[in-house]
Formats: sequence, C-alpha cells, structure tokens
Amino acid sequence: MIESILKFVEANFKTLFMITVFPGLAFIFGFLIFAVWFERKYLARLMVRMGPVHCGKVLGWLQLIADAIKLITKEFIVPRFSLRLLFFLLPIILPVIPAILVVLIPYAKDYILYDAGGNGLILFLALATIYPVLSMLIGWVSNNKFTIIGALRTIYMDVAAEIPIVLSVLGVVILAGTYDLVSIVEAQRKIWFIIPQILGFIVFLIGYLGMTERIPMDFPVAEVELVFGVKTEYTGPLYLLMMEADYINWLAWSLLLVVLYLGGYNGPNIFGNETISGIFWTLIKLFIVMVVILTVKISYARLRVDQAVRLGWRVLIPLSFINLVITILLKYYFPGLWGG
Amino acid sequence: MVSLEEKLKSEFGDAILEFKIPKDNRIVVKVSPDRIVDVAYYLKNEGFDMPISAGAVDYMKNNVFEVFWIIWSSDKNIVLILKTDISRENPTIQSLVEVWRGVQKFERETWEMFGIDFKGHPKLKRLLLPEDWDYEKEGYPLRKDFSLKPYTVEK
Amino acid sequence: MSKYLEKFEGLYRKLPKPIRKIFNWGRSFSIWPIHYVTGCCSPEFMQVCGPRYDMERWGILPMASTRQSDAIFFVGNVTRKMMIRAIRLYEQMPEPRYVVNIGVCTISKGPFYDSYSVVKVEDYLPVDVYISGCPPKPEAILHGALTLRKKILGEKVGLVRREIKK
Amino acid sequence: MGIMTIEEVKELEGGLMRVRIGPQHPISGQGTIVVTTDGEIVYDVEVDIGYSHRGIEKILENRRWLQGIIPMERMVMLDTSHVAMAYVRAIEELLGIEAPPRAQYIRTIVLEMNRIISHTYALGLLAESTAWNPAVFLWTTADREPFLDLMEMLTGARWSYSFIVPGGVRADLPHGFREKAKEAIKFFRDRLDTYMDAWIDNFLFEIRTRKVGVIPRDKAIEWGAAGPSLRASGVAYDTRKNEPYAAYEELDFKIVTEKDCDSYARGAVRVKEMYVSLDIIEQALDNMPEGPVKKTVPQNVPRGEVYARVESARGELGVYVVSDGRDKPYRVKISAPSFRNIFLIEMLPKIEEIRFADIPPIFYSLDPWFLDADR
Repeated sequence: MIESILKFVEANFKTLFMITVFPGLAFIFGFLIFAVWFERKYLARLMVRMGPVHCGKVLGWLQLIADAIKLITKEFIVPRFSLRLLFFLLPIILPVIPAILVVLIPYAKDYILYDAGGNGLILFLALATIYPVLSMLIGWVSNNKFTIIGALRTIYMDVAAEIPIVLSVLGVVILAGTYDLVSIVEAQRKIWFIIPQILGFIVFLIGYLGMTERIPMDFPVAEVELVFGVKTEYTGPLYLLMMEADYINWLAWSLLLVVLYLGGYNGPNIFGNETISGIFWTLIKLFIVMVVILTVKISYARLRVDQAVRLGWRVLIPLSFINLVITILLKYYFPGLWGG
Repeated sequence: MVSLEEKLKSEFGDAILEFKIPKDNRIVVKVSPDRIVDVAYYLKNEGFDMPISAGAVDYMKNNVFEVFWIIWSSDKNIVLILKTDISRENPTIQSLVEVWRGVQKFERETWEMFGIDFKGHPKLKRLLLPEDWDYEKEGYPLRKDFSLKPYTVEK
Repeated sequence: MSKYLEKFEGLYRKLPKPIRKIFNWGRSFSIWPIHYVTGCCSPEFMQVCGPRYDMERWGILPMASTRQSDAIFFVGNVTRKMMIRAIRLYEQMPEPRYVVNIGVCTISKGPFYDSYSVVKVEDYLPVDVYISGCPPKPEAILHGALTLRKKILGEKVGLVRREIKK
Repeated sequence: MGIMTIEEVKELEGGLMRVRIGPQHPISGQGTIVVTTDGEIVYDVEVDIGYSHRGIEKILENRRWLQGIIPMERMVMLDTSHVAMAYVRAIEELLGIEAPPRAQYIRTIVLEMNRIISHTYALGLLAESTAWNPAVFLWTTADREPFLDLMEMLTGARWSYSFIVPGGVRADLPHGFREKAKEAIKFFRDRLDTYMDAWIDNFLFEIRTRKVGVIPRDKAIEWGAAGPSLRASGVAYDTRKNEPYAAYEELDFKIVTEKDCDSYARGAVRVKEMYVSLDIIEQALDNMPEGPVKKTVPQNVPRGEVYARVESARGELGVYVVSDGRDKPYRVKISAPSFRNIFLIEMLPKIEEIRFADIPPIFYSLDPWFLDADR
C-alpha cells in the first residue's frame, strides 16, 4: 500500500509539487499574505504613515496572520432574510475560480500544470467570466440594499470591461498565431508584445482594472457609497474567504498581463537553470505590475458607473478594432519577428 | 433706509408696530401677525432675498412668543430682522415658506422646539428631537416653562 | 444567547491553553472599530488615525461595515436619538465585541451635564474602556486603545462576552 | 443599512428603493441622508439630522455669559474659535465695549488658523469622497498638525480653546510664537502648491466633480446657502468684508469667488481661501500693535437684543442673543452654516439629474458638520 503510494508520488512528483507548492496552494497563500501586507505597508508609506509595525517585531509582517486568526475565530452571522444556503456556499466556491486560473499560467518553458491542449487562453477567459457572475449572486442573496446595488454594478462592470478585454487579446492571438499560452510567451522571445500591441495593452489594462475591481474602475466596491459592495453582509471566516478571492483574482489577472504583454518568463538565464530563472522573471514582473497598480490606486479618482460603461463602449472597443487592423498589417509586413 | 421706513408705513399703516435701525447694516421691523405675509412679499421686492435664520423667543411674562425671521439683501448688504408677536395660548402664524423658500428648515425647527404651528408649511416633521420624545410628558424644550432639572446629572 | 453560540462557546472552552493564547494574540493585534462617529471628539479621533499618531501600527483599522468590525468607539457625546442606532449597530456586530468610551460626555455627560438629550453609554451598553478628556489628547486615546488590547490578551477566550442591558 | 422589510421589497419591485446613508456609513458623519434611487439615478433626497442634538440653545440659558462659551464651542469642534467669536461679539455689542487692538490682531490669527484647520478637513474629505488620491485625506491630516501645535502653544489646547473671551483674549503671544508661525506658514504654502498640482492635474477628479451638483446663483440665494457654497455660486458674500470684526478692517485681502457653481468650484474656493488665510496671518503677525490684550468686563450684561455674525469656515455663523439684564442670557438662537448648507442637497434632485455615485462628492463639497447643524 505505502509502496504504491510512494511509487505514485515518485512518478508524479512534479505534478504533485505543482499542485501543493508552486503554483498551487502554498504559493497562493504565500502571495495572499505578501500582497495584503505589501499593499497596506506600501500605501501607508505613500500616505506618510507607518502601517503595521508592532505585530511581529519586524515591519509588522505577522499582521495578516493576526487578522486571519481573528476573523476565523469570530462569530459568523447569516442574515435572517438572506437565502441561507447560498449565502453560506457561494463565498466558499468563489476563491476556487481564480485559483484555477492561476494554475493555467506557464511559469517557465516546461513548467505548466495544465495547458488545456493548446487552448489555455480561451479556457482562462471563459472561466474568468464566472467570477463576476458569482459575485453578483452573492450580492443578490445577501438581501441588503448596498449589496444589491453592488451586484448591479458588478454586472455593469462586466459589460464595460470584458468585451474590450477579449477584443484586445485577439491582437496578441493574431500575432502569435495560437491560443496556447506557452507559445504566446515563446513568440515574445525577440520583442515583448507591449511594443507592437501598445494600443491593445492600454485597452487590456483598463479592462484588467475593471475585472480586478481596482481604482479607477472599482465602482462595484465603492466604499464611500456602498460600504463594502457585495461583501457588506459577510462576517468572520466568510469575509476572509471573500477577501482571499479578491486577491487571488488579482493575482491571476496580473499573471495573464505578464504572460500576454510583458514577455512572460522570458529573461536572461541568470541561475543557469531555465526553469528557476523563468519562475524568477515571472515573479519579478508580477511584482512590478503590483507596484504600478497600487500607485495608480493612490493617485486617481474612481470613475462613475455611466462614465465607465461609456468608456468601455465608446472608447475602448473602437480602439481595440484599430489595434486589430494595426496587428494584421504588422503580421503581414514583418512576419518573422513574432516567432510564430 | 429712511425711505424704506416711510414706504412701509405708507403701504401698511398701523401694521408696522416698530421700525428701528440699531446700527449700520441692520433694520428691525416689527409687524402685526395678520399682515406678515404681505409685508414679507413687499420686503422681498425691495431686495431682501436671502433667508439667514428664523426662530422664536418665549416672553412668558407678557404671554407672547416673538417669532423672528432674519433676511439678508444681496445687493444692499443689509440684515433685516422681521418680528411679530403671537399669543402663547394659541401659537399659530402664517408660514413664510412661499416667500423665502430657505426658511423652511428654520420654521420646522421652531415648530419642533416651541410648538408654534406654521400654517402653509409643506413639511412639519420632527427634525432634531429623538423619536421617543413625548411632548405631553416632557414639553417643548425651548419654552421657558421647560425645566432641565430632571435631566441633570447629580454630582 | 442563541443555541448555536452556546455550542461554539463550549468548543472554545475545551481548547488547549496554547491555542487559546494564539487566538487571543490574533484578536489583540487586529481590533477593527466601526467607522462611526457620534459626537465632537471625532476630529481628534481622526488625527489619531492619521499620520502622526497612526493607530494602524497596532493593527487598529476603522472598518466601514458593522459586520466586519470588533469594537465600537463612542467618539464624543451620544444622544438619545443616536443611542437607538448604536444599540442596533451593537446587535449587528459579531461576537466578541468591545465598547470604548472616548470623551467625558460618554462617561458622565461632561459639559452637557444638564442636557435633555445626551445620555451616558454605560446605562445601555457594557463598556470596556473609558477614556476621559474633552476631547482627550491623542496620546490618551492611544493609551485607551492599548488598554483594550491588554484586556483582550488577558481575557478568557470565548465567543460570547456579555448580554445587552435592557 | 440592514435587512429589508416586506414593504421595502415591494418598493424595490416598483423599481425604487430607499437607501439610508448614515448614521453609520463611511461618508455620513453624525447625520443621515435618505436617498430614493433605482440603483443609479437619484429621485429624492431627504436629510435626517438631530443625531447629535444636545440642546445647546437651552443649555446656554442655564450658564453665565462666560461659561456659555464652553458648550458653545462643542458645536463645531474643528472651528471652535469662530463660534466663540460670534458669541463674544454679541456680548461685546450688548456691553458696548471693544477689545484692545492687540487682542483684535491675536484674535485674527487664531481665527484664520482655525479656518485653515477646518478647510484642510473639507478638502481631505472631498478627495476621499471620489476616492481621488486617498492619500490626500491623510496628507491633510498630517499638514493640520503644525497648526494644531501652534494653537496648543498659544492657547493650551488642540481643539477647544476658549481663548477668545469678552473684552479680549486670555493670553498674549508666547515667546517664539512668531518664528514658529512663520515656519508653519512657509511649510503649508508648499503643501498647498502640492495640492493645487494634484488637483489641477488629476483629470479623473475633474471628471467626477465638474458639472456635478450645480447650484445656480439665484437658487443659492433663494435657498440660503452659506460660506464657500455661496461664494462658489458667484455671490461675493463674506462677513469679514461686509461687516468687519477683529482686525479684518485694517488688513488687506480679497473675497474668493468662483463662477462654476459645481462641486469642483466649491473645492477650489476652499483651496484659494487657504492662501488668503495664510496671507492674513502673515500680515497680522507683521503689523501687530503693542498694548494690553484684555479688558475687564462686568458680570451682568445690559438688557437688549442683538444679532452678531462672523464668517466661520463653513459660512456665516449668526448668533441672536436676547439679554434681560441678568448674568445669564435670556435666549440664544444660533444660526449655523451647516444647517443652511446641508438642506441644499434636498433641493438638488429637483433641478438636475443626480446619480447615486454623485451623492458623496456633492455632500462633501457642501462640507456639512452635523454637530453644527444639530446644536
């Protein structure tokens, strides 16, 4: 019995390692702890504050653990007039969706958990659509005015951001000639797609801000009018799950941004091992994206719903069509540059 | 400013009970309560267009409430205090909301604190006092016969 | 006390001591007061959350929704009309929950000792920490918050603390 | 906030719901605004205040003239010296005395520092309400501190000074105050330039606040707006000029007005006014006359009635005082600027289209302080 298990582990060591450590559970939890801590600390510094200091002696690095412990040990309340079962179940399902997205991403040339038979991009975009819908459902079952307005706004946001994203991603697909995420990264060996696809990148970035609910496109969770958006009624452990889902979603979309436009794992082979340096470069780029997004968060105002939807339909969609035309011309005149 | 006094007296005669200019930029006019709306309209046409405040004073000895409105004139830069006396037993007065829309909240507050009924006021609804305030038991807070003793903390 | 809470209460009491200590440590470092102002000490409270005094150093972070918060900081005078809402907010908060009085008005009505509208908080809700002053200095508010932290560290871990006084 | 009742669910089926913003809400402060909306468009707004009504007007009838300053100051904690000034002005007018000239200059400095303290708060919250640069709210919190330190040095308290009393001020300027004040002014002018840069450059902030909550000039007068809200609608109304008190008559400054009448203009008026305040403080420090700072005043105030007003940070603050010749006032009616301003939001949905997300910027551009409205 044990021998067979050991044999199984030996044979599938890499897969198991990927599921449990990187990019699986351990990585996701590590990212959560780091991202929330880093956000609080970085924003606090920009606000000329200190942020958490005393928890865990050095730079308040244990702050997130303390928060998690507190939230887990708190009472959780299910409001009387909500749909109780769904109210309880949906937040548990919610973090799973972005977690699946995370494992679709290639971290090095031969380091990908599931490549979806060369259709990774399509699977990613298809699964990512579920997240706002679940989010909307959560707002609806909570049966609170603020969550219901938040739910409506989630749908507005979905309408405003999702279609431009898909259209702008088409440019990348045309250049690389494939839906396979590994091949897309390989196609960026010579030039990162941010240069030929600069229009598409801008459209994608704005859509990305919407899908991850970050300023200036974070109107579904606008705390000045909606308290916490769809999260308003959640307490304790369930609230923790919702927060987690939020950050994992951010991680997944940031990784997609890195893969599509910033050259993915491409970079100098500094460790003498392609896999390790690939992972290294992916994470470095991820970190840079995070810093940029947080800086944007602190320097801009939030768009109103109608303004955001107008931006999506009147500006972003025409822009992405122009981008498509440019892409086709580029592909036609310089076919050799894009690896495919 | 003297001309305003003459104009008012010739227009309304005995209804103007008092006309004072205590200092620069101030006019105090006291009118009888039945002509208050007409005087207000007249003053508005004279350029007194911005309501600043309104309220009442309880003169328990004379058995009257003195209701006052404070109006500013945007082009003349004068503050006008329009006053009138009403009886304490039957405190009703015509509301001036139709003349100056801005006095709505002040009259609402006066209604709440003194129990003065403003006729023609669109929204006499409780504003500042708690929902469980009982006028029968506790009385109107800004009247002089209202005592703070039951609420005072013992030393 | 609901049946559900009683059940959890029993579970918590059975936990070994080190684990309960860890729970207390977590709770003591993440006190999230509600974003709720009742009176005139609020500017001072704002300064305490601001850069110079920065309460977030100890993980004290004002939260927008009652459902995610752990404490009510009564910032200045509480009137009868406000108390009705405050009790409702207290009922909406998940256990364990704490109450802190900031400012002398909340303790003994302070400069409004003869007001017909201001009430004492302790007549309605169980209070954990009293901070006196009108308004208290930022150092005093910080000291109060840290006193609450110490109190949490030393208490028996459980879900239910006290019932609401009627 | 909270659970919906059956009636409210039925209302929702009709397409509308009534959302109570406050008294516990990130933007509400101590008051509540009840918004009738279909989720996006706002059809009706109702203001519900009184959550911090302490009955100050009644309490004042129970206090001696000098004692009255203390509960009075609790009305606007951010702006206490203006409230005290209004009350003191009324008392001095009844007594027929005037404070010595040096006291007038010190009063001016205190009042203008208080205006800056209050305006930074308004600016910070306006920034917060659009989520524009959440840092700005905390920057303003930090930049207020030098002035709070100056106040503590001068009066001994950070917020509630009770410094301006009938017949003058309680104390003369301490040693080293002038130098420290000059330093603070220089520092704050730099910071204001930073705010102006951030303000003008930030196109998203303009998108959110321009043409939002427009109060035309005639409507502002008709409804009785006060202070910056009135001046942003193009009415040059400033009690400091119209009916000067303290040392404003001898100092050189201009009334700030804007033409746009929207939330952005109301914010801009405040920023420009802070520049003016800095200039006034500098002038007052330079031209300060020598002499005593306090006169003795009798305990009893002669019979009479008077309406005294000052220009507080939120607008004109008037006090109508009736004295019957005893040591306590017979009646004090306070006409608070926030009480006038906050009701403007009730009128707005009737003349223009407001969206739910516009409520916070409009609300904070009016700069309400509910304690002041409630009294």
